[in-house]
Amino acid sequence: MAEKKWIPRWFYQLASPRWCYQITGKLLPWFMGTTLLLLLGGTVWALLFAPADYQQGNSFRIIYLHVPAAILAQSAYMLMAVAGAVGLIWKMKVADMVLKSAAPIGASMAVLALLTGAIWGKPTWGSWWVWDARLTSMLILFFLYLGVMALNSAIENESTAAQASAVLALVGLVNIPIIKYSVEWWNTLHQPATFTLTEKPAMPVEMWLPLLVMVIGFYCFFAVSLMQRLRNEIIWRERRTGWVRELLNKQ
Amino acid sequence: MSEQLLTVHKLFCERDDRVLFDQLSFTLEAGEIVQIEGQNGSGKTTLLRILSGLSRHYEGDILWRGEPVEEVREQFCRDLLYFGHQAGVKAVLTPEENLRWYAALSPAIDASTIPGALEQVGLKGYEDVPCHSLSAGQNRRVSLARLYLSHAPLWILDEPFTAIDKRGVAAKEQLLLQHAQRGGSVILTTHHELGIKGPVRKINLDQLAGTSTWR
Amino acid sequence: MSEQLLTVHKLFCERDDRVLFDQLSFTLEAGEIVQIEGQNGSGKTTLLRILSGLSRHYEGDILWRGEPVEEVREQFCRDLLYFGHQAGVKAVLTPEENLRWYAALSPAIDASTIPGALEQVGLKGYEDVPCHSLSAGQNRRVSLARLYLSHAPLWILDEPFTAIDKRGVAAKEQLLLQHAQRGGSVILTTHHELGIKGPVRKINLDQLAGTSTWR
Amino acid sequence: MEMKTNSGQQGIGCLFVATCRRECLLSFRRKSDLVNPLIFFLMVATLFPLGVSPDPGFLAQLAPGVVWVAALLATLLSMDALFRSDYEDGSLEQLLLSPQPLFIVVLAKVVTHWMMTGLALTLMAPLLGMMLFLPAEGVPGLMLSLLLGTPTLSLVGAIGAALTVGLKKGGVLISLLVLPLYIPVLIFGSSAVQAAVTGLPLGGYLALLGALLALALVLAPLAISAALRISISS
Amino acid sequence: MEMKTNSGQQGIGCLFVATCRRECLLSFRRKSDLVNPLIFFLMVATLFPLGVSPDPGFLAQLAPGVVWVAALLATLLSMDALFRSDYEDGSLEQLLLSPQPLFIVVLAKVVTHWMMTGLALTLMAPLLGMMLFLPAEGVPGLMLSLLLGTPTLSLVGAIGAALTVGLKKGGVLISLLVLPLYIPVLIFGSSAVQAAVTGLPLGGYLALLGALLALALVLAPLAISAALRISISS
Amino acid sequence: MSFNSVSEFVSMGGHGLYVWLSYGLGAVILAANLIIPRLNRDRLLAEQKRRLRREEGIR
Ligand code: HEM
Ligand SMILES: Nc1ncnc2c1ncn2[C@@H]1O[C@H](COP(=O)(O)OP(=O)(O)OP(=O)(O)O)[C@@H](O)[C@H]1O
Ligand SMILES: Nc1ncnc2c1ncn2[C@@H]1O[C@H](COP(=O)(O)OP(=O)(O)OP(=O)(O)O)[C@@H](O)[C@H]1O
Ligand SMILES: [Mg+2]
Ligand SMILES: [Mg+2]
Repeated sequence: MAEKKWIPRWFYQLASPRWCYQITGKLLPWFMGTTLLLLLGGTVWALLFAPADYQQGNSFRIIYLHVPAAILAQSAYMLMAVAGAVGLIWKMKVADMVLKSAAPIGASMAVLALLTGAIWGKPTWGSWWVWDARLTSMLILFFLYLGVMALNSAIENESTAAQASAVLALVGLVNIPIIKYSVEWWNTLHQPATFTLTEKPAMPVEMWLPLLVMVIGFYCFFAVSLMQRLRNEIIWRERRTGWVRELLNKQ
Repeated sequence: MSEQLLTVHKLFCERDDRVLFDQLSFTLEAGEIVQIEGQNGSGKTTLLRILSGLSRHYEGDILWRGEPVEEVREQFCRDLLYFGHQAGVKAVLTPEENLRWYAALSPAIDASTIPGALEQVGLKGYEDVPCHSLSAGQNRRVSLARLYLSHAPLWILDEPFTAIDKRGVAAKEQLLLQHAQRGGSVILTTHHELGIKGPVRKINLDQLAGTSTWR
Repeated sequence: MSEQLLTVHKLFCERDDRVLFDQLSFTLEAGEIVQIEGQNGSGKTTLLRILSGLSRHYEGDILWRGEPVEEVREQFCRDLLYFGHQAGVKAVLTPEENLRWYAALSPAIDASTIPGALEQVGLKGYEDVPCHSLSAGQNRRVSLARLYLSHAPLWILDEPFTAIDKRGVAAKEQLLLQHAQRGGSVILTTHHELGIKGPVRKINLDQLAGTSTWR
Repeated sequence: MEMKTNSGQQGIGCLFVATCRRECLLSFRRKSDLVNPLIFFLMVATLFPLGVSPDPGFLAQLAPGVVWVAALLATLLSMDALFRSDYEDGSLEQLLLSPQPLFIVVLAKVVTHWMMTGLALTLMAPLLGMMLFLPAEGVPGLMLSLLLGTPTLSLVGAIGAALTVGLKKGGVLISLLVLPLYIPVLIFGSSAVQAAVTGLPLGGYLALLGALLALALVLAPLAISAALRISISS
Repeated sequence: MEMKTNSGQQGIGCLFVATCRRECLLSFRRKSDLVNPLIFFLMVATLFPLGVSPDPGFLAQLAPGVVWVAALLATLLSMDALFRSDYEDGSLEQLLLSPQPLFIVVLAKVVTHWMMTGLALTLMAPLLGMMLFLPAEGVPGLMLSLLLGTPTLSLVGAIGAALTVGLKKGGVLISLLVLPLYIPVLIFGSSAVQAAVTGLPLGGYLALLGALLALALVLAPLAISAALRISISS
Repeated sequence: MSFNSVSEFVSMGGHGLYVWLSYGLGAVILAANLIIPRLNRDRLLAEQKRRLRREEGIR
């Protein structure tokens, strides 16, 4: 194998499940702490201190769950697809495991976004569900997650399962912008984005600051959950190697 | 002529929790016939699928004419004839149509030799019968006709004699011997006692397993 | 004891335009082993499917213990063990689950003997592995375990030794012999040379064909 | 030869239970099989608003028909697999050669199939109704009509599956055979829901669906058994 | 060993044609395969008036969506068989071991599949439109959109088929994998028909469908080939 | 602090049901995502230890 000089060292280290297991073991407590801090603080802020919306009243507080969940659901898919590509191209085992671990978290975030959105829709739009662009594309994203998970669980052999779901995740990734735009042209009713790179948020600071806290908290939560699942996956897939045996014996 | 065709170096494979073979190394030279032996479940099919490139679940190196098989995949496929547990015969097509498509897949095969090959395997008169109304053995024979068509030097055959009657087996053994004498080489598995009058090297997988739970 | 179990009288069958057998008559007595011989495509499978009642495309009479088999179908099924080209093994179930369902189908089988039967066919340790991760021969063995479970007097076996290794074949031949000695009888086809130390009657279908185009 | 004969009534009950157990196992072994008809159902319900119009008022009018057509297609789609794998791996031959009555096994297979598709669809129908803006009054009618109608779909579909199992590719042919027989169920079922939505009495439709079910329950197992014997003896 | 090498460009063209010929033969050999997607298409169109409402005005509004949904489901239904029989009888292994480029064979298979389903559906669409009272102005739009959209459906569906071919029962899983990917085609397709009916310009939608097709045509064969290799190596 | 009393906080200006339902669901889903991997880990480790012991026993 020709050594590719331009790829940094940590990339190769990442490829080693053992290194990955150890480093995540060190990072996990820190992330856990940050997550709890941010989420608890953010929730208190959101529920108690953030001002009510002048139109929607207190139902507006749902945004502090809804938007982070929606954002995370999309990011998790992206991560999953990238991991899939890395796994396919460099045959990196850890990437396969990341893909498998990220899917259920992303799917649960999609569910949370859908549920909170539906609950929010009842007081605001008067019905639990409307066929709006954002909602529809979130629903489809959820289906994509389900597809990846179903394929992953339907294939017995682990590395085959990982490769197959990587292909599916990549195909889905190509399709996500297409879905997004098609659905948006088809029908739009939903709020436009709050955070954009080019414009200042339209919300007052007291409103979007807690939102920012929650979003970061959700990302940290994602990291924690992902690392936990990843570590399980590593132990399972490497269960026959010496270092896992040692690890098991030590405990 | 003893050109080294296939070199297998420290091959390792495990399925579920069982090591099927470990440190398996051998070379296949032109003109050789190698029989892979082993009990049911000892990993013969797995080995042949790995050698042919269908399965990637292994560790170790496989070289084709001295080069890693991954890198010369196309040339390797050109030089290979693989015959698996499943015969690859379409039930609604006739024997002739089946072989015709097979000829299109392998550019080296001349389609005009198909009727001759069918006659060789005893299917003359059945050229136009859809394969689902052929017997089990006749279906296998359709696929075995590929042996008569092929110019590939390496034949990998997984239990080619299944369901074939005694006369058919003798003819096929004769063919393998001819192929070896022309400088081709064969890797095969079979539970038959081979009646080939010539040197057949045997590789026994039962002894190669690592921590097998098979008794 | 020479009770007449199965009586076949002037059986005639044709597929497409070929007569497979004509005027085929024989009787099977308790304790007998009959091997149906013939080239590929001579009609062995067809005959066995007719005898077992799966196929109705025949003319002639088949009697079971002296009565037309159509009329005593249920009793006949109770007395029959049929093993076809397809093993009847569900790929997603484990060997044990497969056999358990088979036991439910045949009221005479005692489900508690299943682990023993699996051990007999060399599948101990594989009870919990889904059959799709077993090798070809192991899959056949799952189905062959039925031979160890069954109390049926008549066994109809179509190439039971396909994909089974030599040790397995020897064990199965032993089992057939035992079955015959206990008063059961066996009709089987195989392209193996049978190594049974006992009287095996052979019926050759090649000579029975009418206007065959098979050469 | 010794021969235990613990058959009779008890043996038959055992066989029914054993077959149900096996079919459930087959489905549970690959979890995806279990949820898939549901997801298909959900997706058809998603496609409609996307393809036709997202307007709630319009969709509400469509809803009874769409839910029923989706249930019908979901059943139809899953029908082909009912006997095919048994045919291909030789289990069906063993089944036909069993001394036990064939229709028991067949009935057990159909019942399990129904529990995995029809019953599950019935339980999911309220969610679908919501997605399609079906008025809340329609939901009990929808569920009742599905509960009475889907078993008939499974039973009738199984006849088609049994008839086509010997063919090399029955996947689409089965829909050709079965859809005409499904039409009465579709009509009564969707009418029942429409009646429920508009507040009319729906007892008549439900009675009709029940009668169809009773008829299918009596006749279908026999027809299926006969069809299987014919298919296998080709 | 002697070795003829008449490969290269000409060999590839030969292979494409030979594969198309074989696939056509496979379909024609059992004539039912050929007409089945069409009949399915027809039946979905029949079920709708029965299940929903026979009112012409209402149906006309439904028509674009229903035709498109029917086309989508008909394609989906026939998709699973694309590689399955090749997998089961071992032809797929031979295919993967051929020295010829895999994507040629794959493309040939998909093209033939499309001709048997998508193209046939397109040609039948006017009849369907008539049955659902689609205004005559909508018909050219319907046919054009189907002509541009159905190949994409076949190509994308083939990815799903390739991914699930190694599974014991992929029949329903494939719909789960593929339907989300079908949605843009459905939206653009039915919007194009709706635009045609209302007299709006539909060039934009058709351009989008064309762009999707181009994208699928470039990427899908690669994805399919990769998926096949993965599925077979399990 | 945008609420003056606990009851006001609970009722959320009439939208209490929606808000609390959302936050309840959110808590459940987040907690599940953190706890399930934990439980899986315990199960996995126990299982693998048992396997190791079994294999050692065989040897
Ligand atoms: C099931 C129903 C709903 C779903 C699936 C859903 C989905 C989404 C998605 C995907 C985002 C984008 C997050 C991002 O990437 O920035 C979002 C943001 C948002 N949603 Fe919803 N939504 C739903 C219902 C609602 C309702 C009923 C409201 C309130 C009227 C609402 C208000 C918002 C707001 C204000 C944002 C923030 C926009 C932003 O910052 O990007 N959503 N929603
Ligand atoms: N379904 C069918 N339709 C028409 N003809 C058939 C069918 N099945 C088999 N045949 C014909 O019947 C003949 C006998 O087939 P059969 O399967 O009985 O042979 P066999 O003796 O079992 O051969 P083998 O040793 O290969 O298993 C064959 O020549 C075949 O062409
Ligand atoms: N798909 C699979 N997944 C997991 N394990 C498998 C799979 N296929 C085979 N195995 C295991 O690998 C072992 C070897 O199987 P293989 O098919 O190579 O045996 P074989 O030597 O060809 O046997 P046979 O003589 O029966 O054909 C078997 O014990 C089986 O349990
Ligand atoms: Mg083998
Ligand atoms: Mg035979």
